[in-house]
Amino acid sequence: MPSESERIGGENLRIDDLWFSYGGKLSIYEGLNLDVRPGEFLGVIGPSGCGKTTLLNLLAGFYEPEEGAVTLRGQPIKPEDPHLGYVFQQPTLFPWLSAIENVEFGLRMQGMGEAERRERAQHYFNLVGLMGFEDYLIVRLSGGMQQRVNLARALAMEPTLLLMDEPFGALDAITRETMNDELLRIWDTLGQTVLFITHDIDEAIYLSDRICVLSRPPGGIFRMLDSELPRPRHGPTTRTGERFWGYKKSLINDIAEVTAQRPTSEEEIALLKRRKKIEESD
Amino acid sequence: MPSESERIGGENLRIDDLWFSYGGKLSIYEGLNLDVRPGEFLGVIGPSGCGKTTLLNLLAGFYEPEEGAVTLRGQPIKPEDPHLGYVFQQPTLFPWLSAIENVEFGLRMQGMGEAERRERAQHYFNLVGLMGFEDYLIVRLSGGMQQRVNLARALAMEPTLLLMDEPFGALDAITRETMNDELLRIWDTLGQTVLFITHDIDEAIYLSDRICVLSRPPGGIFRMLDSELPRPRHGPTTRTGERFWGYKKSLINDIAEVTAQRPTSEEEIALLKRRKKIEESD
Amino acid sequence: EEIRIGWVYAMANAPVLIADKQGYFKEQDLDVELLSFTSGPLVKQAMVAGELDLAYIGAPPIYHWYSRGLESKILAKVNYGQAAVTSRADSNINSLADLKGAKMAGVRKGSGMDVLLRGYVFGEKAKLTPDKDTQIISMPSGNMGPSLQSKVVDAAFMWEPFISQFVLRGNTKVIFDINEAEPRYPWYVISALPDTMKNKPDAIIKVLKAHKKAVDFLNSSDDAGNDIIASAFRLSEVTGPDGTVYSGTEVVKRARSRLGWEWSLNDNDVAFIQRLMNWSYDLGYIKKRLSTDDLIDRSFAAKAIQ
Amino acid sequence: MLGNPQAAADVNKLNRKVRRFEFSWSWFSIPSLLVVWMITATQFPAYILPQVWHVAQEGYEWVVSGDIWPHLQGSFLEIIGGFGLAIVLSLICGFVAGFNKGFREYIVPLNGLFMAIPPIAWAPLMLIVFGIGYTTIILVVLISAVNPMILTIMEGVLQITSQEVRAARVLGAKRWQLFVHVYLPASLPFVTAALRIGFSQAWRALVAAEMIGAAAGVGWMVQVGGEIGNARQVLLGIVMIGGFSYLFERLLFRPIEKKYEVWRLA
Amino acid sequence: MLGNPQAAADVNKLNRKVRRFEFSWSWFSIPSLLVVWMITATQFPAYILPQVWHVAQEGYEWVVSGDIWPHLQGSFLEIIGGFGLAIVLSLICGFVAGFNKGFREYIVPLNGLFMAIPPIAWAPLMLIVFGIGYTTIILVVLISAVNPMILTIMEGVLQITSQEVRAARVLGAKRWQLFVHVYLPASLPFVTAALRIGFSQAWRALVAAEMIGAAAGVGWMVQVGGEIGNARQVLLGIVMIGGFSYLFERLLFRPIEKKYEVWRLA
Ligand SMILES: Nc1ncnc2c1ncn2[C@@H]1O[C@H](COP(=O)(O)OP(=O)(O)OP(=O)(O)O)[C@@H](O)[C@H]1O
Ligand SMILES: Nc1ncnc2c1ncn2[C@@H]1O[C@H](COP(=O)(O)OP(=O)(O)OP(=O)(O)O)[C@@H](O)[C@H]1O
Ligand SMILES: [Mg+2]
Ligand SMILES: [Mg+2]
Repeated sequence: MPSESERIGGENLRIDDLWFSYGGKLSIYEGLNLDVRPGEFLGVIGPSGCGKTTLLNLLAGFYEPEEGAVTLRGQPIKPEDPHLGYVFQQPTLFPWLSAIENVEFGLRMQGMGEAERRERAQHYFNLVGLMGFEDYLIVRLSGGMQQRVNLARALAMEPTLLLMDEPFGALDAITRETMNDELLRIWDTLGQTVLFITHDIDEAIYLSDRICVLSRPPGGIFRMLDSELPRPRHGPTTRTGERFWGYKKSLINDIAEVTAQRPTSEEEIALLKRRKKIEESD
Repeated sequence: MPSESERIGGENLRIDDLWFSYGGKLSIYEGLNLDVRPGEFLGVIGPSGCGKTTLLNLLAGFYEPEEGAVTLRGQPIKPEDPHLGYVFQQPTLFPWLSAIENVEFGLRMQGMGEAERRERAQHYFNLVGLMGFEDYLIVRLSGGMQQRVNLARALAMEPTLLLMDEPFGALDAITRETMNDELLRIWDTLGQTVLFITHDIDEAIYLSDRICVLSRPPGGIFRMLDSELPRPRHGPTTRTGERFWGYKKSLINDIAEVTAQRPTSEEEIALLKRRKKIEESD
Repeated sequence: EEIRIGWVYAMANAPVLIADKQGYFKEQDLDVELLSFTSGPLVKQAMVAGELDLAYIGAPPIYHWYSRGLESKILAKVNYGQAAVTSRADSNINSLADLKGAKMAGVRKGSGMDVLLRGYVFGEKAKLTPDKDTQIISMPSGNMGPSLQSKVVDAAFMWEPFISQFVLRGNTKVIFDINEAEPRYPWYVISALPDTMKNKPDAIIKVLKAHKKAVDFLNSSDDAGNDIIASAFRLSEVTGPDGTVYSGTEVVKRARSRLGWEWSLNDNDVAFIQRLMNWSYDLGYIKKRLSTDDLIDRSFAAKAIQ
Repeated sequence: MLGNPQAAADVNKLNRKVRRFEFSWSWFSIPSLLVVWMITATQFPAYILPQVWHVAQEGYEWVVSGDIWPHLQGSFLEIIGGFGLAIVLSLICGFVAGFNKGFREYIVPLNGLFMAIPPIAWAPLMLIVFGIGYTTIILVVLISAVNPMILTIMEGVLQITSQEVRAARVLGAKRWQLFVHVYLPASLPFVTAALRIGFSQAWRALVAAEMIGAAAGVGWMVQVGGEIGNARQVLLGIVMIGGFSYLFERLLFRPIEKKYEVWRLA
Repeated sequence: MLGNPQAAADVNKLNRKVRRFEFSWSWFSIPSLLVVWMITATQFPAYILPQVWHVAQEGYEWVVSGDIWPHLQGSFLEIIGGFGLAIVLSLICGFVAGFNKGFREYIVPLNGLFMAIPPIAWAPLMLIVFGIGYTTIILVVLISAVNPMILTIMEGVLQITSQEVRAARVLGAKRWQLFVHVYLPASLPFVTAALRIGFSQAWRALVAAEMIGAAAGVGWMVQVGGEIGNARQVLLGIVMIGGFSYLFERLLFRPIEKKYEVWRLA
């Protein structure tokens, strides 16, 4: 159960002049800068394949930047950091554990006692609306249910930096809204720093303090939108306000613009040159 | 390339008094009836875990109904049926094949010649916006890109019955809209019968002739909504019309209602009785 | 005194068992550890490893290894006889000459019995060229009887007590008993490493004394020690063609018609060993000629009877 | 969705209970083998392939005379020692080879070579270095069993997706915990296959190894029985090996298999 | 995103080409073994462990005299026959066991038992039923190799997710196509492991089998060498077995491995 009495607070996350490519082949970032404030809720949107998941993997320390640095409280990040939580885009549940055991996993790794961790896990399990499915095998859960277990597993750790990669993509509209509000409630209580990838522009606006629009690789940040929607937010009111519509329109335009991006002819020439070089060195 | 000159037409799909449960444990359908007209575009929505994927698996012949029948043109369906296409909820690409080879897979199984199938595969590959990624390994594609390969693989078969399980869930808004329009264009040309599961109510309304709202198991169909939106549909116009809004509101209400469903106390009693029975027979 | 003796697990080596079971080693104040092996080469390997002081072993492995550098010596004789060529009772192979064109079961190429078969039986007696006039197929001795019966082979080079077992079953006959042609030819001998001879000469003499006593015991009558042998080698009953059941002890008794025990190496024995070495050389199993003068040391045996 | 949180869990458990008494085709494995044996035996003389009851009788005699115990005990200790070491070593090498490309590349060719070398070739060296006895035998057993085990475990580890590992790492699993809570359960099917293969190889090697001066043991019984043509003794030995296999299958391999059968075949 | 559709493809291909010349730790496997051998050999008398060059010299003599060819040829044909049959049989049984629970339950205990039975126990029966020669030898080889192969392939098949199979079925793959285009590629890593294990077991069984009635062969060389205390000949045989292993590793196992290495380790 979250220690609701105290705000555990969020982390300061910095990305400085980050360069990254997959095996030198496909350059994803060429000099990305980003400063996430402690306790900030940052939405990230961008076209499919633009490098959102890659960014989170860099932030979690799964990939090493080729140049530049990613730091949490001034330190490089390691995946094992107890302050880190990550909801993966693809469900990565452990099939040999039951649904609730999956949620308990991280707590068990911390050495938390059985009764305590069961209680905490159950809390988050119920929160994602899965009460009654505790003992289900993972393969017997529907896609959306798996995604919710995935979510509960990360939340149960009560991390101060929460990376979320399309966590609600497979949920129906109502469950999704409920999850949104639950997430905001938890965030309000604990005050973590959240990076939230989504394809749902409404969702991004509804949740975030700032929204980062990524362009096609290796473009980096296309636009950073500061939201001035008041908090606490409330479904019907927030979503229908004038400002909300303004943001939405502007973001739809942004996305349309970055989706339409194609490599310029100069870029194509550079690519051909590079190709030639490899051929010659062969 | 689709043989755009002729409409291949759709199939008549019937579900009669369908009963299904997972190992007698969790009853999903108790007497479902559904008649899908040839060439109809049927949207399916419902809360997470309500049995949408189960329904498609029954339609594809992966599961046997416990009672009742699922028939295509009056015949039971087999997964191998060449008229059947299925876009799975979880990406099920073959990691040992390149992206384009995955799209070619079905055509290869049909014994289509190499040049012809490459041409056809390339057509659908481009359609989903992946040009340039033909030779990529599956693991090197982003989540959304995998989903698009998945889609192209099913479309390339040009099936007359197309089952789609949240095919656009991992796509950004713009790509998703493009895909929607492409899908409608193909459907318009070939005239298949389409069953389309989605969590996006807008999408369901935009695409479908009828929208089926499923309730929590074992409820079956909660409501069947006949859409009278004119065709051909066109993004900005269709989505802003008065009728569209009416449908949307009504569906949101439906979803909210079914999501709120809980087993009645009678149902709980029945469950306890059943449990008792198993205990006694033990 | 502690001494470790390795022996090839064969009926012909019975004296070592008798000496142990009858307490002759103990009488000599020897603390003997007996280790049995299924083949001579294994005994030799154990000797190389310094795990054995003495060995009851056939002569060929001794000089095979001698030629490669392991200089153990032959001290005394253990037995004579045991090997014979057999064929199916109903076959028309009745003499060595009939082996021409036949298929014959033999033992592992290069083993001691193989030297005897190729060198003596084929080379000297039958005057046939093995692998040309006769096809020799090597197999574990346990497979020979079955192969003979199922006509996989026409003849077999076997030894006791298997010969007696199969003869008693009524479907096998002996066509050439080496002990008849070459009476009392030596087979198993006692061998020691130079180290043992230098460091434990007294123990060796005591072992030889016990050995002599065991041989004498076995020779005291036709039945002496037969049941000890039968049970030590777990010889099972044999059923004859007429349904008679022969006990293991009976089998041993029959076997002793082609096999006997002796402890001293006489000049005939030395000459036979020399012939064995020559055959081995001719067969290419050793690369240089050896002389029994280097290999045989009868001085310990002489001291044992003083 | 089930309203009662306990309901689904209970039904689940009950279901599992019922399954325990489920019919299994494995019940027929051994009986059918015995039937085949009995039928085949009618076609051959008893000194080549004795009947089941002859072997049973032979076994009875060995038991009554008490001769069997030193053999059983000897082999049992040797198998426990050799196979036990092989388990530890193959887990270490298999997992390291799974993680480390360099080590994998280095070890695979050696692995294939060592697997192919018959125990007879090791014997002299072992004998010299370790003398006659327990150590030499368990080493020969170890060498035979460990190589196929390493290979199988390695493939099992390689099959684990990096996503599962990432998920565990981000949940705070340290190296050792990763091993125990992710790599081990995920590769359990292959570890079990490795155990099965290794156990059998261990027995086979034992038959050869007990030739080196042991003069006792089930393997010795088989080898000597074969050498002197005592078919009953050979088959008694084989039956005993079969008994051991059955015991381990029931007490070790099957229980492990049960652990993953549910989630894997679901 | 790359605008030029060819570009990504080409870069990809180039990348693969470059990789072919990549450094590999497997280069050190054999040399390091030779070094260990040479060092060890200095500690032992030559009639137990001769030096590398002595064995090389022995090999040279065998080659010059031409004596080696019948042995090589004999063993090669036997391995090809026995191992070839084992491949076919283990693919069939392994896959059927993977698909069919009943068959799996039935076969696994038998499998473990047959793996544990040493070839010497088969020999007399085989000899009587199939006589002396090629058939008996390849059967003994087959029995030894096939069992661990079945088990490994079976586990590989079980590890294939039903989702992949469903996807292929719905794309119209018939039974046979499913096998060729899904089951086989998906289980390739385990098929390769099975091939490696089976090949080595085949050699080991061959050394034993060539004692039953063969008058030639590498296994025969090893056994006879042991019999007459010719350690050089024994080691020459082992080296030849190693050579065959290396050949198969390079020409068969490695190339198959390359096929799945890319996608699996990605
Ligand atoms: N293989 C299975 N064995 C047992 N129960 C299952 C299995 N697959 C699904 N279920 C159960 O059946 C119910 C319906 O699952 P299904 O996958 O059809 O849901 P869905 O409507 O597709 O949900 P989602 O939108 O989350 O994908 C769920 O309660 C789930 O737990
Ligand atoms: N392991 C990898 N190796 C090589 N290239 C990769 C790898 N993973 C991703 N890529 C490439 O990097 C680019 C960005 O991928 P990423 O997964 O970060 O996209 P994304 O923004 O998360 O997209 P989506 O919204 O579809 O999930 C894509 O072009 C993809 O092909
Ligand atoms: Mg992504
Ligand atoms: Mg679903």
